[in-house]
Amino acid sequence: MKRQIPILLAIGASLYPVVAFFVPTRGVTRFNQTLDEWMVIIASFALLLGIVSMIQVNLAKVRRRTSGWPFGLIVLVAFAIMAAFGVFGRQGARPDGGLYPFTWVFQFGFSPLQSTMFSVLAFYVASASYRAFRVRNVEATLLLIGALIIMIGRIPLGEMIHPVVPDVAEWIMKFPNTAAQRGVIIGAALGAAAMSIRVMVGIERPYLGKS
Amino acid sequence: MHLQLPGFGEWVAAFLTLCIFSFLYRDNVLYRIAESIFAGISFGYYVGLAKLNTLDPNLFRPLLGDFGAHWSLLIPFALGLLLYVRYIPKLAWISNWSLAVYIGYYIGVNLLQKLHGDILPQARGTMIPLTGGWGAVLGGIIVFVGVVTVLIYFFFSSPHRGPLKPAARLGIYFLMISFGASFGYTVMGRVSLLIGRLTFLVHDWARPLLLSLMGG
Amino acid sequence: MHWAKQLLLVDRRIIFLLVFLGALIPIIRPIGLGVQISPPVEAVFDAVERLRPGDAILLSFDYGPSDGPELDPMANAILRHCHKKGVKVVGISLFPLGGVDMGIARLNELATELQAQDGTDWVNLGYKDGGQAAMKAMGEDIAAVFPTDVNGVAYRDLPLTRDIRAYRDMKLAISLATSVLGEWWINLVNAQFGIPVAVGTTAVSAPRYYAYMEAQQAIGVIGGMKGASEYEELVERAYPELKGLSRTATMGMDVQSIVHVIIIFFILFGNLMFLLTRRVKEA
Amino acid sequence: MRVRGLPVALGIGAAVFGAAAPLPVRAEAALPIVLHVADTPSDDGSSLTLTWTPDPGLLPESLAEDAATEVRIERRAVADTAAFARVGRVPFRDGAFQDSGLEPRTAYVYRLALAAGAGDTLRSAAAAPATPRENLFRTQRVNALVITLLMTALVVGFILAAKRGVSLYIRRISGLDAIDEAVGRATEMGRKILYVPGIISVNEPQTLASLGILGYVAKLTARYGTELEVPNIDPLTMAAAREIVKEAYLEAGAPESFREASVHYLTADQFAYAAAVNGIMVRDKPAANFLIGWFAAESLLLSETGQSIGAIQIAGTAQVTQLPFFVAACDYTMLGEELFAASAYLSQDPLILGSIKGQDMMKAAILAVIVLGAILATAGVHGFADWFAAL
Repeated sequence: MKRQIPILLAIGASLYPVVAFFVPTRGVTRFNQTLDEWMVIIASFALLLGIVSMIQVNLAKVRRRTSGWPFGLIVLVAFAIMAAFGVFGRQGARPDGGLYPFTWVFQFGFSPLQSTMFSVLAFYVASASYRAFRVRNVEATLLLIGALIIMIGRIPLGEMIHPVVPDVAEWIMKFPNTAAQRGVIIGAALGAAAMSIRVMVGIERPYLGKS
Repeated sequence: MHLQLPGFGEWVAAFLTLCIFSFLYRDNVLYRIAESIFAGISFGYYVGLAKLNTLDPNLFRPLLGDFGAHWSLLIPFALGLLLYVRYIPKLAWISNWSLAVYIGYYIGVNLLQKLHGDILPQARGTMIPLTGGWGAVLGGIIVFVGVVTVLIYFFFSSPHRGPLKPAARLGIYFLMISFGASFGYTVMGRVSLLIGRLTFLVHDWARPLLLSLMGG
Repeated sequence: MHWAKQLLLVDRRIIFLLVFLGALIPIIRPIGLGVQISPPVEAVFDAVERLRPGDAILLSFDYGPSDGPELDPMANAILRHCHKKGVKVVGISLFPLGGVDMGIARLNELATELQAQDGTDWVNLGYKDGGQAAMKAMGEDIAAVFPTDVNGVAYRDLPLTRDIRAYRDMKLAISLATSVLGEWWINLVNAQFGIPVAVGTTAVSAPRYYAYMEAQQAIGVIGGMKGASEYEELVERAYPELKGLSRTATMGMDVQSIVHVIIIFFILFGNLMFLLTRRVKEA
Repeated sequence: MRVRGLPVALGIGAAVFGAAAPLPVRAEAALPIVLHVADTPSDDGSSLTLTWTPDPGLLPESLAEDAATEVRIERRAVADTAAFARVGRVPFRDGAFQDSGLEPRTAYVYRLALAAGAGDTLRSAAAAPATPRENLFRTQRVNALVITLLMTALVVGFILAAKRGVSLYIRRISGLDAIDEAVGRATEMGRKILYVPGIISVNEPQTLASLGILGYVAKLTARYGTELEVPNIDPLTMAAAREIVKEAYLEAGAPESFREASVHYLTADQFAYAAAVNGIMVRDKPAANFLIGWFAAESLLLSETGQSIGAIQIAGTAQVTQLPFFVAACDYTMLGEELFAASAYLSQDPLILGSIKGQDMMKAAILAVIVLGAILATAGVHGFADWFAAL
């Protein structure tokens, strides 16, 4: 019983959107709309699922004083403060012009941290360009030539060299790049569809977890 | 324009920005502190976000405001809560029920999104009439040949021998050109982020600080 | 060729310094290089330009702070363009990590810059979980997905959205997207509900959208900071009275050009050394 | 403007029907537009579609040229005798309007109204009453139904065949030859092999595929006695990797040379993990690096350091944004689907094998359809390609 019910639920929940895709009758579309609205709520709970395991991992680290436990403590404290600002406060700008704490911490805490973390990659791309990207075979050579044309074509310098340079870059994007991207999209779509079908017919059961 | 000292917010943002940049020199405790604050805030942000933007307006307020009309919202509410029962060993099997509904729904939606929204239009977009100006014809041939050879490259049911060998070879060349384009664009993207951060450090923090110090 | 080997193994941090200086100088002393317009961006501009006063568009803030430098200028340029056209903007976000805050910031900036009115010129319905579920539900009834706007005002009480029930009541959907969300607007919303879709995306994801655009699944694509600077240029050419408003993307492109030249030099120089040392080994 | 859900057939029908009806005498007050109303196909019975011939000649001269001239749509339910209500406003040139929110099985009457300046309004003759009907199938989505059924049949069919032991051929991925060569070279040089299984846990298919390939590499290192190290960022992946490597040493007949510490945990943070792995590379100078699985931006750091210490590097991922960097910095890169095909080739797992075969057959079908479509399109036949339109 513990296995059959989830399998039936999964097959039912996956088949229904497919049926609603093809059958436009009033009854089917109305429940389809309700199911979509319910899923918005269930997805909200699912979004927070990872937090429980995060708290477990960090609490264990702090309790057992494993190496680097102070950082685990910082994660928990920062989490608690931000969650409290969210659950008990509001978001956006206060009527008197300041920001509610939830939005303030996001704008002056989270935003600079995330942006800077990703901007560091510009340095790594530069150093890798110098030390790692080599024309070691035909494939890498084609790749680097394509990259150089695009990089030159996409900045004003390209046009200064010759007005046709930006057009060559655009041509590469419009034809060869489109062809390859299309092949990858079709391949990836088939892979994802195959995975969906395996779950829909009950061959694969990712929802059963370790039990 | 009256430049006063950078506000408290700018100071916090600048400090955290420099902590992350310090990783470029080498991994250090300041970076790890900033990294932990980042992890903590992002988890806390999800909690506030879900509550303020979805759970309140779509679930709690309708249920508390007009229960009669919205009692059916108890079903998604129950399914959502059941997800958390997996952390109680004895009852973990019940949480698989709501996980099955959640995963099943998105599997069904994803199947048609890929077949109907990706494969059909992309296949149709490749059935290009090789007519019209030589530019369009050349472009059409390149797209057609490119898609066909890339699909052949990712074909695993027969060895790349006979006519398939040059076709697969041509397919990999198309892939490499598009990877080159992605490489170029990625470099552009990463550099834009760096520009964003340095512009903030210079214009929103360093300049007001220096000018107001010099201004006395 | 010993010195060539040595040069190749220079410490990574020296390269970091070069990039840092290359970026810093044009930020302090902008150069002001020209902007060249590309067809995909012009296609989006024309789509908005064809709209008539009173038409409504859906603008989805599907990106976070780490995509700000590329997508914020896009949002500003599109919002200014819509405001000048008298086009109503319905703002939403389906991206969890900061989408709603990016929306709040951009719309507030429009309000201060051009005195656009919250509730009549634009409305911000905030963030909603569910991704594809929310996208599908908005096909029939937006109010069911967004019962209130980001400030808690009921959907029914917003003057702007009174006669907007679903996608068919809007002329265009523009998604400013960083992740796969942009593709969902195409292979789910456009494919199943027919509303024309344009995507403003980060440079990293731009190449993928050419395949969708060429198959007429998207009407146009604005790619990265370069695309943003092009849209800024198009809006300023069409509406000269907007001159003087911040054009962060166009200013950013100066720096982009310098750092690109540095990286192009690194690739060429690194490979030159590589070819020289390899020939020496073979000789 | 293509009206949502208006199939080509209806459009043709309206044109033919319009010509047959007798044109009314050109009355000054009445708008001489002939309006046709029919049930909107493939809907839940709450919508009717209005069509008219957008011939400017039918309009008063003053408005004929102006392309933006708009007509108002007026509706009245046949049952209630109240006046016509205004339900929409559309450019005349569109030639169509889709009214929705109607009650099924209720007859409605429509007419067009045009503000002709100086306050007076011209109205067309009311069209024949029409009733919206609930349809059982979205006819324009038959193409999606065909592709869904075909794909399901192929995938399920091949999986069941594989489970029944039918041998399914998959070509040996050239990436595996590159792995053999890399392990061989590392053994000659007597130096270590480093295997990084990606930075995400085991619920990601690419991590599972990587662990399959790790088993293959571990069997080789067990047989040749080469040292293997597997640094991890995720505890679950580490536990699975340790099991796989232990079993590989067992199968290769060298259980005693398996060292528990060779598969170890470093840290959970993305960039700190990359920095730590770089430290191992610079210190121990492994002869071969394997970077196979789900990677994000740290792929750059790993492949760069690996290249700078002269290691032979094999990479493999389905993360399209990271592939350009792996191709430029590594000696061999398995692209996207090749990663799954390689693990299917090695494991011969019926589930993965059957799926890949099913996908392959669909790829062959799509290839054939594209070639046929292009030929027909060039020959001027567009019906075939239009059948694939996503409506």
